[in-house]
Amino acid sequence: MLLRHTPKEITERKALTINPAKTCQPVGAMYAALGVHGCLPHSHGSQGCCSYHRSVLTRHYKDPVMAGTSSFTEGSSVFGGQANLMQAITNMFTIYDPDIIAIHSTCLSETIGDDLNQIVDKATTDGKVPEGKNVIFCNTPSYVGSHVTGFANMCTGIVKGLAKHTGVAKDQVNILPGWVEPSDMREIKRIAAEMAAQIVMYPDTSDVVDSPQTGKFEMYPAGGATVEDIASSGDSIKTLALGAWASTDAAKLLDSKFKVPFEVLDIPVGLSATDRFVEALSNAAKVPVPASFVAERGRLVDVVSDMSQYLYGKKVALFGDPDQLIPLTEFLLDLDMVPTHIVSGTPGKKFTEKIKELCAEKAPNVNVMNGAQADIFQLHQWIKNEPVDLLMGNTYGKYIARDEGIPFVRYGFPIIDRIGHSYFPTVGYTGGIRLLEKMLGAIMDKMDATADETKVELVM
Amino acid sequence: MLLRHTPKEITERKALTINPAKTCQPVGAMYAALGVHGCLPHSHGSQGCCSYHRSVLTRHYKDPVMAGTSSFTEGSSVFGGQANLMQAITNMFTIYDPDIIAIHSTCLSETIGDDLNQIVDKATTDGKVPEGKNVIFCNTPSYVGSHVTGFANMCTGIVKGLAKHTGVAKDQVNILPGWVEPSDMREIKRIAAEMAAQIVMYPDTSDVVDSPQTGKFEMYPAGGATVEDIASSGDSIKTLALGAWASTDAAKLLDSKFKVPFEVLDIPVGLSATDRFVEALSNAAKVPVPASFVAERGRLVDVVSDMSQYLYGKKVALFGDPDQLIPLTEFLLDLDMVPTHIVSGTPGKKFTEKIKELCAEKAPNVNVMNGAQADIFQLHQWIKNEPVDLLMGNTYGKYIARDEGIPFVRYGFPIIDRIGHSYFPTVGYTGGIRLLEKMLGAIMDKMDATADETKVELVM
Amino acid sequence: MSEEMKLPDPSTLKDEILAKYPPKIARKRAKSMVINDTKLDQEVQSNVRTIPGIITQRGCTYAGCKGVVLGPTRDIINLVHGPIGCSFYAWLTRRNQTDPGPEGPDGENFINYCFSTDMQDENIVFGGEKKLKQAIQEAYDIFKPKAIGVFSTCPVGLIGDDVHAVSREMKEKLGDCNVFGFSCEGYKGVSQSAGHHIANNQLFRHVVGNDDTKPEGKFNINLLGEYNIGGDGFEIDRIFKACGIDVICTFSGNSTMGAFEKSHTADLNLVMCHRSINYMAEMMETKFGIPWMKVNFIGGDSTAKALRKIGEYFEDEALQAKIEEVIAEELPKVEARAAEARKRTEGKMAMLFVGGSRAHHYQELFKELGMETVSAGYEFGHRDDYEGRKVLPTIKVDADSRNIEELKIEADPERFNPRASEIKLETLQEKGLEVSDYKGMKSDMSDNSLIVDDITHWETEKLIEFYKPDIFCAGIKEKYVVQKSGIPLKQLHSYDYGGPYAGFEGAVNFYTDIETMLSTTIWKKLKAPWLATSATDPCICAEYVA
Amino acid sequence: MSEEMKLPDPSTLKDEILAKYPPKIARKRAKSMVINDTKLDQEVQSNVRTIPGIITQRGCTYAGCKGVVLGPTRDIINLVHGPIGCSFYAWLTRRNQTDPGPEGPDGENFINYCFSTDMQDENIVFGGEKKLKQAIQEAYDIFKPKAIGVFSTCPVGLIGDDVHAVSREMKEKLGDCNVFGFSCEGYKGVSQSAGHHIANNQLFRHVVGNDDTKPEGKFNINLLGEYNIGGDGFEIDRIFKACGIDVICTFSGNSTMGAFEKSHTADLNLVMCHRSINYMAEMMETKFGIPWMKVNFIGGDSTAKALRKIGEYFEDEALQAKIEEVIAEELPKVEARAAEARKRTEGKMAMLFVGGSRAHHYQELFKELGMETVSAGYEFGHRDDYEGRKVLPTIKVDADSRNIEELKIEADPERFNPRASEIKLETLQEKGLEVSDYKGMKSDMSDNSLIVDDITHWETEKLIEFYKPDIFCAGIKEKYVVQKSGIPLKQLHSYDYGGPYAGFEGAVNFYTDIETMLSTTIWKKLKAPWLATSATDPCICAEYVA
Repeated sequence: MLLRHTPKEITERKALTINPAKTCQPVGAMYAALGVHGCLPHSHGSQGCCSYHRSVLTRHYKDPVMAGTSSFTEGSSVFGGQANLMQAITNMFTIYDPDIIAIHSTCLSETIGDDLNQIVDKATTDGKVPEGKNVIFCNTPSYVGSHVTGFANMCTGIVKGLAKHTGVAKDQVNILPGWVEPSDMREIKRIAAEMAAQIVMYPDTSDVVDSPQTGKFEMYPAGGATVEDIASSGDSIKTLALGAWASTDAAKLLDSKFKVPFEVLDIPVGLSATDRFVEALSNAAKVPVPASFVAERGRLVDVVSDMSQYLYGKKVALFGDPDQLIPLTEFLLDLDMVPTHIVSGTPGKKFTEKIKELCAEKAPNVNVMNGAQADIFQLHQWIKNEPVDLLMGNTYGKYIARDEGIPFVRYGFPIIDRIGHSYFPTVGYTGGIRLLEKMLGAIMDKMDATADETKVELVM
Repeated sequence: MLLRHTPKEITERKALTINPAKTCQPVGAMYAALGVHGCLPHSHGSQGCCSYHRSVLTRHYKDPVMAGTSSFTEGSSVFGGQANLMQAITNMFTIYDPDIIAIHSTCLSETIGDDLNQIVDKATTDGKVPEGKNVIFCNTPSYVGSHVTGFANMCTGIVKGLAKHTGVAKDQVNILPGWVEPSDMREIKRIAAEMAAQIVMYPDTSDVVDSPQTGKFEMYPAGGATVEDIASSGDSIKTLALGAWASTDAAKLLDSKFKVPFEVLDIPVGLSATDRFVEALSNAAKVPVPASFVAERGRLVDVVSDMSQYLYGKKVALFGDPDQLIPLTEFLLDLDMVPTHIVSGTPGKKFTEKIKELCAEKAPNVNVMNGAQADIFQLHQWIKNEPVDLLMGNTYGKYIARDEGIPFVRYGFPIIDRIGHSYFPTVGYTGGIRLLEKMLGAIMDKMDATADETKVELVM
Repeated sequence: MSEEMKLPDPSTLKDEILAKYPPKIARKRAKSMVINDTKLDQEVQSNVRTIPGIITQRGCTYAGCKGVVLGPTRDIINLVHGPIGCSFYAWLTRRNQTDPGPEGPDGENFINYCFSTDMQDENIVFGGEKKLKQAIQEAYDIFKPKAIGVFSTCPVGLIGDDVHAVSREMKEKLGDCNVFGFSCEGYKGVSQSAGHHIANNQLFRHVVGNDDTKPEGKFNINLLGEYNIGGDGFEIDRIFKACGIDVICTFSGNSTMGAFEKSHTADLNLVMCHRSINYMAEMMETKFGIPWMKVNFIGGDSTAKALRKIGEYFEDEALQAKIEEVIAEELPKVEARAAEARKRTEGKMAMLFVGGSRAHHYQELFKELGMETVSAGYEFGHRDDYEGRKVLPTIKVDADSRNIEELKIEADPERFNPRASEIKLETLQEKGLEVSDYKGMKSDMSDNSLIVDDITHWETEKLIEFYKPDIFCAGIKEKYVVQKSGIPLKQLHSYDYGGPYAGFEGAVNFYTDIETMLSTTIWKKLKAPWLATSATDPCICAEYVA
Repeated sequence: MSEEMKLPDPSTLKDEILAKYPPKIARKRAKSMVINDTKLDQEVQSNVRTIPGIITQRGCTYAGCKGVVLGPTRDIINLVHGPIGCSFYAWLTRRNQTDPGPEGPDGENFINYCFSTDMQDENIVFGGEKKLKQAIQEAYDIFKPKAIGVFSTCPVGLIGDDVHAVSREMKEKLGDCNVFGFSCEGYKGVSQSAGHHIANNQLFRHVVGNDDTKPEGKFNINLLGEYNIGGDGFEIDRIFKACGIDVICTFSGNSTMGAFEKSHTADLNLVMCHRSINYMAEMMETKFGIPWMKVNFIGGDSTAKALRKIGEYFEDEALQAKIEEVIAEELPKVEARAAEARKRTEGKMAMLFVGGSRAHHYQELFKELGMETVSAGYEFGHRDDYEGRKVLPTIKVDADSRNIEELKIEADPERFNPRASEIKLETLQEKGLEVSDYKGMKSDMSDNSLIVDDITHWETEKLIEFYKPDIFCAGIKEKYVVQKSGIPLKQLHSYDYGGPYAGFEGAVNFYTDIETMLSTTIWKKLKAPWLATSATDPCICAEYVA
């Protein structure tokens, strides 16, 4: 057993996190910053943070992830990181010529109290920011929230630093997609285009972290929301904020600063959440839902109805981020599967409330936990006490899956031992079919592999 | 062992086929006919043929497959099936109101010598074909060729029955997609649309056998090439015939009948075949290749270069249809994998020649066989003698995969124990990524499951 | 629909259906659509030719012979003589489970294999006997099977290949392999049914009675017409074993050549699927004196009833006590599950169009779920399957049936041994046991229910429109057609890859599966929500062309 | 490039690189980029602060301490005191393989687990010691480990949590668990290197010497600076075993607390990664009298050489004969594989920018493949790693290094026991054995090769542009950056999930993997074919906006 020391008996923990279901803020901020065209993320802290964040994002995307660091030393930690950051800004603009530098803080710079606002102001005043270039920033103390919080904070930082208001309303809808894959962002754009809905979406990491291999490295790949687009978002008619954890704050800021009203929606994972997204976009952009969407939706519904027998009543354990887990749980319930154990390391009271509300009728005994000590160790113990038919989560889930012989679908962040997530969306109706294909495949692969010879089936 | 009686020792067989890698013509004709809008396929023979063909297509697509049968009795077999067919035509137009009836023959009607041409003529003369309706047909003797032949014959039947020539050239390219999935046909249309290439494609089973679940059964779903489009193909500037086995004859007929020149290409599976298709379409339609295709292609190339270490040198056994196996073999070679055993039940000398030519440099010892007795039993024996790292083929491959512990990717027809093939293309650059995802997933799943605990890896 | 509730009169439905047909077709179809009146002897036209072009569920004679009857036998090589398709399509598609059991994992099992002579045009032109012989030889050389069955497909009959002569020759040549043929060309008869008959004949002629070894058990039976789909036969075997009843041979679920050969040593034949196997029961009675009795192991109560019938037949108190013990042990669990499931199934409507027995048997299970069967019919049944064997004498033998060989069976001069006296059998019959009898489906159906034989697609659509049933039972070809109409379809050939549904555990499985299907959320979400909102809202509902 | 061929002079490249930098940066970077002249003693500026914003490969002190040195030990709970990220990122990402071996599948192995105090803002404000204590207690209660290591992360140092005091307290409280802390905050030092030093110190202080049990073997060694990435250590262990050499402890691949505790009983320390572990070698020499010797098991010849050195050290004929026997058995196979691979690798160019030893060691393997290393540098090396330990006295201790504790070690009054006389060691040194010495990378590199310490992304781009190397060796952050330029990159931290690369079998693996990378077809197909055709063709090449 790979996790041979995990006991079935559950004891309460108050201080020790084992096998976390989250990581820290800055990596989320770095990922969000990559969704702006020509942007070089910058980690204001020790080198290790930047190195770790670049590594995990690289492993997840198998693509270059460029970022600078303030390279704190013990000296900077005592005297503050202003000098380091000023030097970093100069060096990055000089050497790497980004359009934008997007700075996020770390637990180190937060603990010593570096004031990013003031430092960036000073850099601008001191002429360290070339004409037409931008430096944006956000605070991402690692000891608050999770990687999702960091993503949300950088989204807010983007709004704060780049969104503008001309007073002339633009007939477009802002979409804050939340922390989803580049494939998902591409799919959201396709959906909007198919609806002829004018949108501005940011962050947008498509064509950035799924960049083509052409034999030429591009420091700033073709993708990412442009400064112009982001600027115009202050003039939009509405903001659709996908994912309460990732996108609410930025949407609120667009509202408070520019009076762009907003609606917070689930990330469109699965049937019902996609239905709501499509309707919301139709309403917000004042465009009809095209007939083709009846067909797209109908294909998902078709697969669900055809495959229901393999899904009905199957128990599922999930871990990941709230914005994903909520619509995914709803999707599982639409499939008549039974969400059984759900864990998210990301805090936020609303999470367990929402999950319990969703599961009230069909899975009232769901185990759900989030925040501190809501970790995969806990999930594994729950599974030992009540086994499941399917496990969904990031790559770390495979240790549990192997030990317990559970079919496993990789979903979430990070996925560092398979490919596909960056190329094939799980949002939208087609994304729902992909999720179904994966879930069914995992369940049926186990059946095929373990069935008694007498019971091996040709057809399914 | 599920196939416990398959001996390692290979003895030559001249008469017995065991576990075939093909089926008979009519099912291909039925599938092709479904790719015409408003068309009701009709099987001129015993009820069993129609029932079997509908069943296997239904299992493969998990969607309605409607077709009529001439319901031969012993009497019809003695006196000929004309009366049955005449009655069937009347009944089908009366009861089911198709725009088109597409008749294919069977070994039964072929053996007794029913002349479809004459019967259809008579039906028309006798006024059994309502105004504005069409009856098309083709001969599909089950004892010649394979299901692929039947598909090709119905393609020719479509041209013969529906293509017209007005004398006014149309600035469009015909695409005969070959026997591919509805997802693939959809993808070919997307590629053409993205290139702004005007095309007419048939058959086109997208939106027919992947039809939406809306609570309302449609006897004739939204998809399928329309009679008008097919008619116009006689005025096109060029025909791109994808898949030599499936599409050459129809293309030739368009040439000989209407002087539409043609080019036979591989089905665009994998990098090189897609490159050729994109270039050929660009040339034929006189449109540039859009920049977006550099990115699409580059994403496939990127995955290949990133994942090469897991693929290089891996031995693969394949079975299926020539039109698929040829570009797939080329793709495997592009991936530095080693096509090791290749079997197709479909006859045609060019197949082994082409495979050997492709493999000459990198896999000179490839075992390849097609036609009679080229069956999965043979493939399995080869595998017992030279094991492989991956098996690709239709659902029947899973018996070998389980017995021998080989990672298995479902590819081809029929796939009756999994979903996905009708929704996610394997053609084009993105289809290449899907194939890679599947192959890597299968190989890595085995690694994850069977690695010594000491060697289980988090990252891959 | 509660039991008291009357079914609606489907006369208008029938009229509407027929109105669409050309007059001649309408006249013919009218006779196959019967509005049930249990007080009347109504004729249900069946086992007649399918009308060309009407879109039928039916398959062919080959399918009935090779696919249904011989398919489940594990230690015979079923070699299909014909073009590749016939063998290909019958390859593993019927879920006949088999368990080499005592023979262990290396026991003979050819079910996962597909054998064909893959006839090519030259074989059609010049004849295929030579190739067939060679194929038999190759099969023998590689696999050394005990038996090889040769199945004729359409062109074989036409070109005149004599599979029987070839089989005889090869049997002689090989010496230790029982080679025999089936003239089961697809065009014979009007449905799979002819194939069952042909299979019965050849099994009886070439196999049954080949081994006179006396059985060791006390209560020796054969189970006829049970094909072990989804493990049905395993469950019934489990129950028999619990009761102390020995099964000599099942025709043909999980069967072996050895069991067929000894089957004439049994004391009683139990017939499950009357349609497919009654020939065998009759022939065994005539030749060996084994009585047969119709039973049904589909449904908890039916299973109990069938067991009690066996007990009554053997008139053995210990056996009867044991049977009661088993029933007492098993039935309450079944009933409890039914009671639980009924919360969701009670009053729902079912339709069954399938097979030659299942459309009847499965009504039992629906009854146990409190569900009403509003319409049903067979795919390849005969009048006796609807109306009971009492109508057998009145059935006219048409050209299609006349072509199917009827074996002339006489009592075996040495081995005929009547297992029960005439009087005993009559007594049993009086007690209500269906000895040598089958009462058919019709009498078990409600008044006003609609019986439709060999239903067409058009009729299916109209029935769904009229009844809006909660569940529809048919096969794979119908599954997605019906489901696209928003009605869940239960496959009763393959069980949708579930099962077993026979016996006690099977009933529990079925209850649960039906309960599941009726509770599946997606059926409530078929419509895109934006289509459900007001059409006057300019933002939605409008058709938009990209 | 054949060995006789001169490398191009990269002066213009260096100038171009520096020209882009602000003057102050240019001056500083110039000192870290040295065009090698083997005849000269050139200073390679290293172990200095990374310039903010230059995009570095480097990580932090915590990574060096927890990730590198302590990570591979299976039976200690490594508890990271800090916000969640630090522990999360170091969770299973270094491929330290471990085999509970004799302890069987249930042997202690916490490597697959990740432990953290997951500090929250209130812990930052009010201090985290209480939470840390509680976490230690919880870890102990659940897992009952022999040892718990506590690692400080950046904020811990700043808020003043005393992990050492907490560890002492908890060690006392728990009684049977060795709890000790590491002040390895990420901001300390200038790279991972400081973390190695801190890890060495605390292991030496709290673990080494705790168990005086005498070893049973004859030739007892420790292997220092081998981390069992991809199973390197397993392969080296295999070779040692074949030679009859006993490994008391490896620092720290596949290690256990028990092995560390006994490591002072060895007779010789062999140092693989000089950078990360030389502190331990020196401290053990000073305190216990164990001499150390630099060895390299990367490369077939190097492995043979390393074994012979051990033989020479022990001066035992039987051992030397056994070693020769092993080499004779293994080396020819390695050489044969190299010869075969050279057909595709000969004359190709490599670059290595990685680690503190690997950039040096792996040049051996490339040499064996006939490949030239045109440029190389360390990520966190010191001058001695480039120039040899001879420069140690001349290295100025700057502020960053001064902050890293230097343990004051003295000979152990009871256990100090010089394993070899001064004279013997000198003799060995004269024979060319690197006893207590390391000559560094520079002297093994060709003239005109370019040495770059702590290479920046900009420099990487320019180097690739200038040299167009055939293979580039670095880490995961660099992998896809370099590959996007069309140059395959071999990860020398994780081996791209291959390996082992050490020892004889490792060399074979490496040859094959490099041969594979250089033969991979896709590198020839990077360009879309339509871009390769004439731009004047109107049908292709034109940019088209959809």
